[in-house]
Amino acid sequence: MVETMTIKEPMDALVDNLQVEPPKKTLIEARNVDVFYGNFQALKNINITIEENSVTAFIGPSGCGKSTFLRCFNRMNDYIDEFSIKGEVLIDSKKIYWRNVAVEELRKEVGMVFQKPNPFPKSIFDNVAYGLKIQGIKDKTFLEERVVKSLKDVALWDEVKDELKKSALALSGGQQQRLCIARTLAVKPKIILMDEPTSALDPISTAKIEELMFELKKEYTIVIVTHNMQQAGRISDKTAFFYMGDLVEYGETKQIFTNPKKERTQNYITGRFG
Amino acid sequence: MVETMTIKEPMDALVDNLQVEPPKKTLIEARNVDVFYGNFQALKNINITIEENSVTAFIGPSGCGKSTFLRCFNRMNDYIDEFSIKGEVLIDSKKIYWRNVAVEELRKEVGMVFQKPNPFPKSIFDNVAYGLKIQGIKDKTFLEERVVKSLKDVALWDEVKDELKKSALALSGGQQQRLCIARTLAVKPKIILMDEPTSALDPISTAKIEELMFELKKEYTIVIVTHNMQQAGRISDKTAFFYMGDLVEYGETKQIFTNPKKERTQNYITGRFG
Amino acid sequence: GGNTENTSENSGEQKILTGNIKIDGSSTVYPITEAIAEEFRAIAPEVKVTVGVSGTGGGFKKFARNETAISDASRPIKDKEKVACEENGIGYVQLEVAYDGLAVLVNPANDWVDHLTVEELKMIWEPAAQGVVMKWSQIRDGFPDEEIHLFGPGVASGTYDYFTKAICGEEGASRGDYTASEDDNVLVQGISTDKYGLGFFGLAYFEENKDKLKLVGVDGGEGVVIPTQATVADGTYQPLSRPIFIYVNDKAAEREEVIEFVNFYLELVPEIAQEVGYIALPATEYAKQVEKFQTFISKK
Amino acid sequence: MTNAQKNRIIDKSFQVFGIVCTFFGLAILAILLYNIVIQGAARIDWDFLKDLPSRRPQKAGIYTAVMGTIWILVLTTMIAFPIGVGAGIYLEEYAKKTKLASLLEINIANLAGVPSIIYGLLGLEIFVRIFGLGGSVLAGSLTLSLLILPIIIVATREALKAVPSSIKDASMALGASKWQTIWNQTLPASIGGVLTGVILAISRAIGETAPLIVVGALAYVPFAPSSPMDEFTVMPIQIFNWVSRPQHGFAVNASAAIIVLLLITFMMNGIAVYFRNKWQKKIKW
Amino acid sequence: MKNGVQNDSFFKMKFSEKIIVTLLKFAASITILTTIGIIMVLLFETINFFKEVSFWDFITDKEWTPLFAQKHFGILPLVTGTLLTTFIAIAVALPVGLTIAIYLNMYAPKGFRKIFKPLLEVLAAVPTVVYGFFALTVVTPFLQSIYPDLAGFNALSAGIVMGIMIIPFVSSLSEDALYAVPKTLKEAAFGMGSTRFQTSFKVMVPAASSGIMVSIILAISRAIGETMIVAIAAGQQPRFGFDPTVPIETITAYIVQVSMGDVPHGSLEYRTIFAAGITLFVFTFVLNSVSFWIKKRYQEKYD
Ligand SMILES: Nc1ncnc2c1ncn2[C@@H]1O[C@H](COP(=O)(O)OP(=O)(O)OP(=O)(O)O)[C@@H](O)[C@H]1O
Ligand SMILES: Nc1ncnc2c1ncn2[C@@H]1O[C@H](COP(=O)(O)OP(=O)(O)OP(=O)(O)O)[C@@H](O)[C@H]1O
Ligand SMILES: [Mg+2]
Ligand SMILES: [Mg+2]
Repeated sequence: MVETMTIKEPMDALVDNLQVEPPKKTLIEARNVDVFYGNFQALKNINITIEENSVTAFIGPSGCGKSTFLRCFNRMNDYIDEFSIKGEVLIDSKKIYWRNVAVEELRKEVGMVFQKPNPFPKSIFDNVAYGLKIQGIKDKTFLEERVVKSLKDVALWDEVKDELKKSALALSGGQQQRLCIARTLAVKPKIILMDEPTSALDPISTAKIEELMFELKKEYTIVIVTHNMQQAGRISDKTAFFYMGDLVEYGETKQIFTNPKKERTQNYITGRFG
Repeated sequence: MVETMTIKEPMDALVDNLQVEPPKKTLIEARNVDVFYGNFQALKNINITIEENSVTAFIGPSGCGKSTFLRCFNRMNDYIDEFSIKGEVLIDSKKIYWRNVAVEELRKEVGMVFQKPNPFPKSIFDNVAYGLKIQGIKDKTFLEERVVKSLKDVALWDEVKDELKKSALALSGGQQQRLCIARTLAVKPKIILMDEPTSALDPISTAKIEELMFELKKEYTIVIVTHNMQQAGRISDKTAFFYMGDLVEYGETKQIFTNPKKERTQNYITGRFG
Repeated sequence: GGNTENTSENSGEQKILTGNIKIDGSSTVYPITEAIAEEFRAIAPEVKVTVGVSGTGGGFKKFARNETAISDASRPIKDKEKVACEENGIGYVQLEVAYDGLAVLVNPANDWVDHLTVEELKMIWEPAAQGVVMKWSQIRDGFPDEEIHLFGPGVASGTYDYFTKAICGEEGASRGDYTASEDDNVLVQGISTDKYGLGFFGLAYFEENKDKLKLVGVDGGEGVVIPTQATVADGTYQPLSRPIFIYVNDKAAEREEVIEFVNFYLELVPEIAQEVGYIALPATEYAKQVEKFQTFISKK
Repeated sequence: MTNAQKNRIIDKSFQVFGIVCTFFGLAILAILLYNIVIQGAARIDWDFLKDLPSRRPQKAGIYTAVMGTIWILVLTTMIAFPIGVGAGIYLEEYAKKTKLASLLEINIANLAGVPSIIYGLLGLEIFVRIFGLGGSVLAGSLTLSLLILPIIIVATREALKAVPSSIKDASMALGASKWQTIWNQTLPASIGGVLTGVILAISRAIGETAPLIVVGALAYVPFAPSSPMDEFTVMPIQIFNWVSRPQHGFAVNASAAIIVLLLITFMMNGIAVYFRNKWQKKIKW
Repeated sequence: MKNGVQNDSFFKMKFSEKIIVTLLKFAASITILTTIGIIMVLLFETINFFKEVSFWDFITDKEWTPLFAQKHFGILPLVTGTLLTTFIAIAVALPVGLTIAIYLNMYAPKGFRKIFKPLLEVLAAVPTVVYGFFALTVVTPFLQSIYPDLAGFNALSAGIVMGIMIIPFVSSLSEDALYAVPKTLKEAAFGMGSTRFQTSFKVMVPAASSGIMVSIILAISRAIGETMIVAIAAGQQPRFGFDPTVPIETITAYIVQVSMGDVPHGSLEYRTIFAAGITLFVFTFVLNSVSFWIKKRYQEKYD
């Protein structure tokens, strides 16, 4: 790994000098990824590169493997029995499925927001501070700052500011999901994976989250699974369309939505509902 | 209750004779409904009437009480600690919060689909047949027919027809939710309550479900909670907008979306995404 | 008596005895040893005497491993146990401390039995009786034609061994189809609720349950004898009274507090034995035991 | 309609049956306690609690037995709780789901069925003889710990299993290590079930007689243990001993001692129940 | 600077994590050591036992009289005695315990559960000596009033009382398992118009099956290992057969009787308890293996 780095850095510097706007760096890369659950092949030979500071949307019908693929980026599939992966996934040019990779470190870099809201049975404050606390950070003012900031980012602050000690489980579904996003933001990861993060949110919160993504994009790289075509269209730079375990098409969102190359993509997009 | 019925029926007959297209019968009625969770008032003096064979949408920001209200129609709140209700809810002119009401009977009449998919840890077939089996129906061919029909209605049949014996828990989130809808349809209730039923579905399945609702409307009455304005606009006849426990506005969907009377409704609708 | 009293007084004044005395063994002997230990507390409060109830077998096992100073035993030491002691270089002395009378009992509603001969008892209890002698009428003419229900201590107990030896002539030779219990109170319960019951166990349990049970006299060939404190003590109640013992480890017997304790034991036991339901040996017997112990320690 | 009525009737009948069963259990408990209390309650006084054993029922007390029981219970809990929960965590969260793991699982259930006296024989060989602890409180506690470990392990595993994976996922995704996830999420969420196991385990340990006698607990000890290496007696031994004595006064003493023993159990269980309620209230999925 | 700190704590964490896992592993391995210990303790004497007694006799002879002058070493009577009392106990504890668990979880008011669950757990805490005398002095006379031919010592009342004692194992652990079933499942069932009864048996119990099975296995194990109740109330007559109305003896009762009795240690008579103990061990092992297998089959079907 050290070798790749030493080779790479001078080249980046070179590029910086030559071009005014450097091409974005590749942050995530999948090479010939096959995923199996036991005998069932959930993903078939997927190749993809995702650039830094972009929003990439995964779309496709239910059961096509979007979540499965997303979870390969932070190795959340590790805990599923019968799961097995072939091929390579690289984050920041590091092979994350190498034996020596510290998964915990990886996951601090690659945050995740889930489909179903899953707050901890703790107070609101403790939920957001959790990621920091487990890193050993104890500085109260620092924690508080981060918690407040994260809650504001997800437009939850006004609703909960007086009851940070309240159990997160007493929040409504929508509030819970926003809390979960705040929790992920608090540790400032490089990449944020989102598995249908707004499917349980009301339009106003959804709008805020979407706005937030535009902000986050400046610093973070976002990969989002969504069933909402409009959402994909609005927020993503690139879109990947999956179907039955295949990556059917991957490209600029505009192109995918206006001029898809494959017929299957076309069919899916046009059969769309918001 | 018997009295009301005997008075009512001749009147209905009268109306039938006088008018070519009779005004739709009121099926659900809420009178001055207040709901509390402990000291917190989740619903404030709600009055509403919902007609037979219509689709009614509840919209409003997260935490405004939509789910709470919906659950008053089949008394699903009964199992929540600290829940208390004032006022009256009538279904088919019967006060459902009366002491003598058989909740189970009520719930066979008033089916429900939940926000989070919640299939039983049983086979796909047994999930759909569940409602019929508990009614004591044992006729195999009848059960099979119903199961197949219901699965087809929710566009799940093609995906699962070869593995009806498989555990429902092995399905993906989207598939699970469609299964839950199928399960509810199988018992042919009068009213179907849906709490964001499509929030976990992909567009194609969502479209199918929405189509299905048009079909179902002919026979059933549907009340749906949704965060998706377009969905509300497309499928519902009437829309109710809730805000912080108040029913702010209730009326024809067209009117609510094009010409809301209240400013709050206006603000919510125009801030729409989705 | 006066002599020993003096000794204990002297030692109390001159120097305070300290140390530990570990005792373990039979639960039958336990009440006596417990009582002695309790009294010993008054004269030697700094000596920690502890008493366990591992059973005679378990007690000897520990005794042979030099884990205890004194072992309570409801039967004499057996060959296997002697060998174990020898292997570990443990010498010991056996001291008889009291008699345990075995009483034969029936239900108070039983109006046909007042005594049984040893032959009759043997007829009832011998191995050959199993499945054969099932009715009272088989034992003696005139007894009712009803099933007989037998009760007795568990086969692993010293009491059972003694009874079978005394009645059937061989340890462990008895029928198996009787109701056994380690706890004599359970047997009391059994016989007192069963009109056709018959059983045997320690005399003390009869003394405490006189209203619930009827004592049966035993004819050992020299006439019917009812077991009482007197008939057991003077040896006329035969063959159903057995001695119980303590064994003293020779290394422990070098320790002053142990010597003191054993002397105290032998001095006090006549009184204590009766108090807890056993029967004291004749005074001459005790004198013999004291002497035996004295020679044992002076040999060292 | 008839079917629905039938269902309602079944439902109601089962409710009645449920009440009957619950009260059946409670009634038996009441009868047990009634008999004991009637016989023994009057015997309990300060002297009974602070007196040493004696051959005279009226003078006999349970001081050393109570102290021995408390020592044993506290030590046993201190040993078995962390080991049992730790083993449960390891087996549920870390161990690979292999054939060996299933064998281990069977083995643990199996250990729960090994009669306590065999644990006594094991403790005698290992702790008393090989470790050279003698008939001490520590040897007794270690033996009882082995005896109740299976109960705690099994209960812990079941409790851990019940924690939704979404919670674990969330924690892992935030970069928490496996242990951090267990310590901060899984374990707190499952503590209710763990404590049920502990309650049942302690209840089991507190009444044991035979294994302790084999290990070397004594019947007559005129002093309370002051260190884990001291000799000891426990209340069940005292009770068992009294129950088998001929004098009626001892039966009364036994009842009184049983009352005290139950009170100690209540106190220990009460602490566990308190924590169980406290934790379970907070968690609703 | 900040990076350095984080790296530091990272290494510290990794290291402590390793220690923790090692400790946990050690804790788990104690169960293996215990098993090995038990087998060693039992096996040593058992081998000596089988030097003197034929194994064939041991498993086929229908009489068990090692302490009598006429010695027979057939373990079968003790096995049937153990099976019989255990079966009776489970026949009592399973329906009652499971009903209580369901009642407390699905029917009873909230406060009720909180009070009565711990109260029932007291049943498991009553010293078994007390149960023994309860069986002997209360239950047996009561049963005799219904069925006069019942012997004063019998497997029936010992089994019933043992069943009562293990009720909390079933009721508490099963209730915990039911409590852990996600609320959404319960709601789904209610939403379909199920009665509480239907919800309980068609949804909750299957969903909690793993926990319930475990509670039953623990209860059975407890019943098999129970000593005092059977020793006091079931009589001590090894008897081949399954008649619950007559005195029997279980393996445990036999072991405790001999090991606390006056039999010399190291003798053949004494060694019988090790042979009996290992029989029980094998016996429970088979039983547990079977139930584990059933449980696994059942689980695989659904998740
Ligand atoms: N743990 C698992 N074990 C076995 N099969 C699984 C598992 N998880 C998912 N699958 C299967 O893998 C396929 C892909 O699942 P995945 O959850 O990735 O789909 P998805 O595209 O995210 O669907 P949805 O939009 O419904 O969330 C599905 O057919 C599913 O049944
Ligand atoms: N079980 C409960 N106990 C206490 N408060 C509750 C409970 N359930 C809901 N609430 C509160 O009642 C209010 C209304 O909740 P409800 O779930 O009805 O909102 P909603 O409109 O359905 O929101 P969402 O769109 O997020 O599902 C919220 O403030 C919520 O915090
Ligand atoms: Mg998915
Ligand atoms: Mg809601």
